[in-house]
Amino acid sequence: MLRTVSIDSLMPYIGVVLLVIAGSFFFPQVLSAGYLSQQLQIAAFLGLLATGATIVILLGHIDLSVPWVLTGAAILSTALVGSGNPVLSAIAVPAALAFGALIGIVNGIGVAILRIPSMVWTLAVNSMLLGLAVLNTGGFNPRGEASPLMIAMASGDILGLPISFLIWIALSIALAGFLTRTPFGRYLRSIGFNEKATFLSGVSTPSVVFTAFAIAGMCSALGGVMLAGYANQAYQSMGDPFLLPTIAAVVIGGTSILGGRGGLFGTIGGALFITLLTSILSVMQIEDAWRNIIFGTIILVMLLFQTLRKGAAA
Amino acid sequence: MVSIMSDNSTPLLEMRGISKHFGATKALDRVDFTCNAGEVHAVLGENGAGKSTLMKLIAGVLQPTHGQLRVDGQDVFLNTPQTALRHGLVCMFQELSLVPDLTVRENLLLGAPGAGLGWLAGTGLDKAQDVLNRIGAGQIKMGTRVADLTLPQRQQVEIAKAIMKKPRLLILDEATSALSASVVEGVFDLVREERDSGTAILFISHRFHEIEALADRVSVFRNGQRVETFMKGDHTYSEIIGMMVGQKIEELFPPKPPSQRDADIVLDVQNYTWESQVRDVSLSVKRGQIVGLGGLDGQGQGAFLMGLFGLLRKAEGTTAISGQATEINSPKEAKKRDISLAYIPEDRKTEGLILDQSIQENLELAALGRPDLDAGDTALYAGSLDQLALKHGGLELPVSSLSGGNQQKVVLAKWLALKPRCLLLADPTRGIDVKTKTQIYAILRKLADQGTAIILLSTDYEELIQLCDETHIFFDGKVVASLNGDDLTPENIIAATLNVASEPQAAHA
Amino acid sequence: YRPECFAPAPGTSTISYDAKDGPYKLAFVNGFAGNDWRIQAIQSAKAWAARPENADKIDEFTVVSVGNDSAAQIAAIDNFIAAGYDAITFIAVNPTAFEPVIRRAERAGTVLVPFDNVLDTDKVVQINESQMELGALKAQTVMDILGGEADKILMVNGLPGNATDRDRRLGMMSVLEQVDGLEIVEVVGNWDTGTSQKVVADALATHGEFDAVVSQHGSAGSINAMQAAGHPIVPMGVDGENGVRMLMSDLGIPGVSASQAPAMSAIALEAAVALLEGNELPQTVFLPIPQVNAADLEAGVNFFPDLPKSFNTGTGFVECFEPFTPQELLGQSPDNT
Amino acid sequence: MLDYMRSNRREVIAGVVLIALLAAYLGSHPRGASTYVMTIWANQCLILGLAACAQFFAVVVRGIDLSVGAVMALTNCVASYLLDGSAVGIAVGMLAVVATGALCGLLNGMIVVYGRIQPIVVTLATASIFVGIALLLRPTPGGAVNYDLADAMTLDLLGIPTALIITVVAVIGFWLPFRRTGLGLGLYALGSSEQAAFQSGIDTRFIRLAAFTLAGLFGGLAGLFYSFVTTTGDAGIAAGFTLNSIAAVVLGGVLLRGGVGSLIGALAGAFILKTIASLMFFSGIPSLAQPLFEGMILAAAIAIGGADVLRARNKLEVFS
Ligand SMILES: Nc1ncnc2c1ncn2[C@@H]1O[C@H](COP(=O)(O)OP(=O)(O)OP(=O)(O)O)[C@@H](O)[C@H]1O
Ligand SMILES: Nc1ncnc2c1ncn2[C@@H]1O[C@H](COP(=O)(O)OP(=O)(O)OP(=O)(O)O)[C@@H](O)[C@H]1O
Ligand SMILES: [Mg+2]
Ligand SMILES: [Mg+2]
Repeated sequence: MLRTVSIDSLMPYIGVVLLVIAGSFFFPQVLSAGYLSQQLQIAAFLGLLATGATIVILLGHIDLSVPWVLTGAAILSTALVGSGNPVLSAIAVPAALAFGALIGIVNGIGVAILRIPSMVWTLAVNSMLLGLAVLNTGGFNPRGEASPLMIAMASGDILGLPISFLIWIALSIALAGFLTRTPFGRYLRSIGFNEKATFLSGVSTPSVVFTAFAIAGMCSALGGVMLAGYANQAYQSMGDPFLLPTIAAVVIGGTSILGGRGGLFGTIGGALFITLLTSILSVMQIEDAWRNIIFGTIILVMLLFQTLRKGAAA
Repeated sequence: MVSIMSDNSTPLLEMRGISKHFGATKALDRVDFTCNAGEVHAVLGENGAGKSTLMKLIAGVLQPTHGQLRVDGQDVFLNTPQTALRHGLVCMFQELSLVPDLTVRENLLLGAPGAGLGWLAGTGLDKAQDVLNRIGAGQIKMGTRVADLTLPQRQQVEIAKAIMKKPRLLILDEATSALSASVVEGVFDLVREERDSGTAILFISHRFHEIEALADRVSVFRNGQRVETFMKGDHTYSEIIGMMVGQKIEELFPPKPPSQRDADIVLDVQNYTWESQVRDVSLSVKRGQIVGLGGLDGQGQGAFLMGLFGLLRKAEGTTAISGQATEINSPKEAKKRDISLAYIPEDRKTEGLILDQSIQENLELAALGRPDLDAGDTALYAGSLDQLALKHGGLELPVSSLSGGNQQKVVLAKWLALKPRCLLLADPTRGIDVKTKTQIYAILRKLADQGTAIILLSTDYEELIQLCDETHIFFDGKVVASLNGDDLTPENIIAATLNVASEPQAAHA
Repeated sequence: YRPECFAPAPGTSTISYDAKDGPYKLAFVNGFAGNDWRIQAIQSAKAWAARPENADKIDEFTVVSVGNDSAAQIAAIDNFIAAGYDAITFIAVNPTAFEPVIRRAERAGTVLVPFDNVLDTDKVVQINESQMELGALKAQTVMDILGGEADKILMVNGLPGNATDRDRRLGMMSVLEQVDGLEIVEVVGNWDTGTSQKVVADALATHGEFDAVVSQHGSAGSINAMQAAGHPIVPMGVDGENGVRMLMSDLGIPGVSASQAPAMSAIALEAAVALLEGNELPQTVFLPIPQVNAADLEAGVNFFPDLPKSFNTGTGFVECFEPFTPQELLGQSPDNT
Repeated sequence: MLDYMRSNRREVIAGVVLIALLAAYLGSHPRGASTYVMTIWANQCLILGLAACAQFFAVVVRGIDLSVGAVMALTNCVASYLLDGSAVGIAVGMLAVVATGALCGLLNGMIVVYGRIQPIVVTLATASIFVGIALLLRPTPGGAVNYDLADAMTLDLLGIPTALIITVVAVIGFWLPFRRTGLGLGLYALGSSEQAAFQSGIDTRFIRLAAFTLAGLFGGLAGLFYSFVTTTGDAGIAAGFTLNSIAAVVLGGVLLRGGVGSLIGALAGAFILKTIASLMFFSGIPSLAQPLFEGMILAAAIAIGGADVLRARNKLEVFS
């Protein structure tokens, strides 16, 4: 984890602090434990998606299939639980994760074998998943239901800390360890910088790509499961609001969109920042037009800070 | 830009107290340097001596940290290549300035004199064309994508492109590093002509016979400083090397041990064929043997080497490692313990290294995949690094901060960590200075003595003769001559590369 | 043709065309397909077409979804005009983009019937519920329950920039602005359950308790958020999703569940046929708003615990025809067009 | 000819795919290949086509523009104010609309060049800003565009769809000459190898600025034509177009790594994408199955482009 801590990755944390302070001027309650822990809980959903996205972006790719992997996983898990069959409800979460991994592999095949740019291939996969979901809902659609486990994962808390947040952080730490302590992590970054040289060093680059996309898929799926737990239901296109914030969270966290550079520590900050920003803009009842403008501007400012700092360093 | 014959009293280009720092590295340190019209001024120095940096300053690609440049006695500030061009300072860059996805024609037009952002008239193309013809590149079609050209062809285009700009000062930074002897001659004639018409030439090369052939004056650089400047012939070959490396180099090539016939065969390839580029090639390498692959560029030797490393699909023929017939379908398989081949690719910057990562990380990348090795263990590399005397400011620095010679050492060390049974090298000494070369030759020979089998592809026939126990010359995908012992002479090699099999020796190929 | 089905909007004109004899070629041009309401609208339309009394009036019935792109929707409508269809119903992606295509339809003698998201035009018959009224109804109900007195009310809006959202909001405002000293807190739920839950949670955390909540589509999120925050049960005006009504009856939330019914896709077809048969219809039809007061919630009647929560309970309008049974809708296998 | 086909393999493939799809569409259409049908088809194709052109200029310099849709939304809203009234007023209005687009592009370019931030990230942020401004202009859809003008632009001229004429003009009148200018060449050089371009004495900053400005300009044109088709302003149109424009350029054989491809390819890709969608109308595919089919055809079309890597005999070829 520490290896991935850079000044850039600290930027969003500073941003978070500033936001909280600024927000507390308008609403003192922003400083309340209730509000803050709530933000942690909600940030976890975005955070899980961003965690997966970070892995793929480190690889030098991008995954646009997040929204409907998320939705698909949610529909699948709630359907299994809704079936009322104890066995099926027990495997609901694992099944959803498997679904995510599977889609991840499909993404990986297009990218690593057919060499299709991830940006369009994952987009196509996304629209196929949408098609599947529509088709499924159109046919016999079982009564969906979130299992107590899913609800606990999304809304429960341990000593005041939201479980969703704990899951997210635990996963991030685990993955960060995985990225820094295993060859896989090294291969990931190396491919992000220079896939050819990595391949020539005797690395089976396709399998690295598969693994990365599979992990990302599972993260999206987990996000879907927990969102289903949160809303206690699954519904069409519940993932659509998450795509762009996910990417924003990753880059604000200092991960280079070109691949190779960055890490999960920054992404955590990025997800927290984006969540808090949206929340504060929302509770301040700022008109939608201005929310868009402010949101975009703040992101730009953060990024400009990053380059300014580099300029100063160089 | 018409080239005025400036009288020799005021030098065409004058540099005063020039320093260039990259963070900690002092690429150039208070250098004074002048260059007169109508002379070929050779610049010598080992890798990282600062030659290219100096040239990049003249070409306006880099700006000096301190110091002043003068053209015709006038102070100038070359903030961009355009400004340099306006003064007639043209550089033929070492890492070429050709755009891969554009055609040869488009590349020649790019930044050609008078070519602005508007409509491109295509002036000067014919000039470029006859330059190409003269340096034996007539067959290059104007319509081909540069990406589809071989490295030598690109260098030829780059030369044409430079000359097309009617330079007053022409810089050739390792312009000929990949060109075969015959082509080089054509280039030299051209350069001499330019010189005689009053152009100043700055010439960088690591090949002494080229300096010998072309230079009027010579400047030697070491560690970012100009050691000395003198007329060619004022100093002997070994004196110059002494200046370059700051110490004497006794023998460029290590002595060849008598080849032992009975050593067992490590790698044996039979009837290797791929597409139309490699045709029915059979050869084998014994323990402790260094086998050379020669020939003009693109005759199949490069592809053959790739094939051995499992980079070619649908290749025919059989490969046996120490008697074991084996299928090698990927680098991953090739580096497995029971096969343990290593391949040093031709282009270290894009294929051998990950420039943005640290030296350490690059060293580890190959060993990581080997369960029997602990890639993190620095002892794995220490040996070869000492032997190669890697010049670096810390293993955690990006490998890009090394000059090419040192980058090449990293590529070697990275693979030597796997203690490969058979080492495949694709022109490992291109653009590498003498000292580094000797270090590389020494370590290759040592490895051989320790039992490693080595296949060395080289464009430098000195290496094929002095270093290799046996040399196979490729022509049009086939091995047209296999030379060893006394047959291993320049004449035979040149004859074979041009496939004029007049010499009797070539018979038993 | 049942006139009572097509209640005229106040002050609207009437429209009729020369009768054509059937059977007719009908098309339904949907916009975005990826949400439950739209899917159910498609299913309702197909269920309607499948009913025998309608089936024999229909020669062909085609449904397409074109995504959130009015240009694509215009193209689709043009395509069916070109293909000689008699009538085309559609959910307009944009209320003002269809003037030219309406003119082309007139020339070709094709009947257009927009519904749900309708047009700012008086040239064609439009089928919808009064969005103003829908908003007003929710607000009025909660205010009545509160006896007309309230200090602070939470209003969860829909998709910004959408005309329907605008009208519903105005409807709510028309009531709430009458209440003096009332603080209205607005958040944007995007008609999305998850988003609604998030923004309501934030609003509760920062604004404390509310006397009532009025919410557009996605109300389940609002209720979840209030539960999570331990907010006391207060009167609510919510949408008609199955899951919402379940929560309402489980938690005993007072108020009203009123919804835009996907079944109106069938009414639009009904209207199209009526027009083709030469009947005169109001230019703007305001369907009665399917609404259930919390008190009258009854499992299996107006909500269905064994169906998906995202199922929309608005399965029909009694004035027009026997509402569809859920089986009739969900049983619709996707492979009969 | 064969040579041309070999060197422009990608465009050729795209062309063939397009023709096949179009044939299938016209074949399935009860009305067949009539002017009306062709006009409908061409109109919506051209909208995405112009968006794809915008995307192309960003991509060819190794960038990407996630604000294409947003620029369209903004310019569409601007147009809904300016494209009604006197002939002169309308003419000026059209210029203003396109200028707005170009300005957005210039802004993107400046942040990319002087802020040294990755284009994808910059445009992600500016897109949000542009949409915000569009929403300020049109909180809900509205406004009007002069119908006669709209008809003139979206119907046909002597039986030939105006949209197709515009397309041809864009290619022959703009692209083919432009490709032979220093600027045109510079775009490719920059995208293919920035260092080489720089060392060849090209002003890389200017070229990049120009590229993004052109991207914005074509985004503006797309927004303008969208206004002609829908005759109204709507801030909510952004979503669909950005990602589709990327898919379109890739379908058209433009490499996202920059330096390869052409405006013609981008247009072809866009037309392919829209034809796939139109294919659904009379395909007889069950309505709820259509999205899935659409997705699968898209995936297939993309895969065709990628298929030839499987034929690569040298494993290093596929890296780039
Ligand atoms: N852009 C740069 N950033 C950091 N260090 C650099 C840069 N360019 C050159 N150097 C360093 O400056 C020194 C001189 O490099 P230079 O390229 O001039 O050597 P050279 O004489 O050209 O070597 P070669 O003979 O291999 O071409 C080297 O140590 C190199 O690592
Ligand atoms: N931005 C940079 N940062 C760090 N090192 C750099 C940078 N730019 C160039 N270098 C390195 O400094 C050296 C500059 O010397 P040059 O570019 O001449 O390479 P070189 O030693 O000549 O390579 P070769 O031997 O392959 O020709 C190169 O090795 C280059 O990789
Ligand atoms: Mg150099
Ligand atoms: Mg060199």
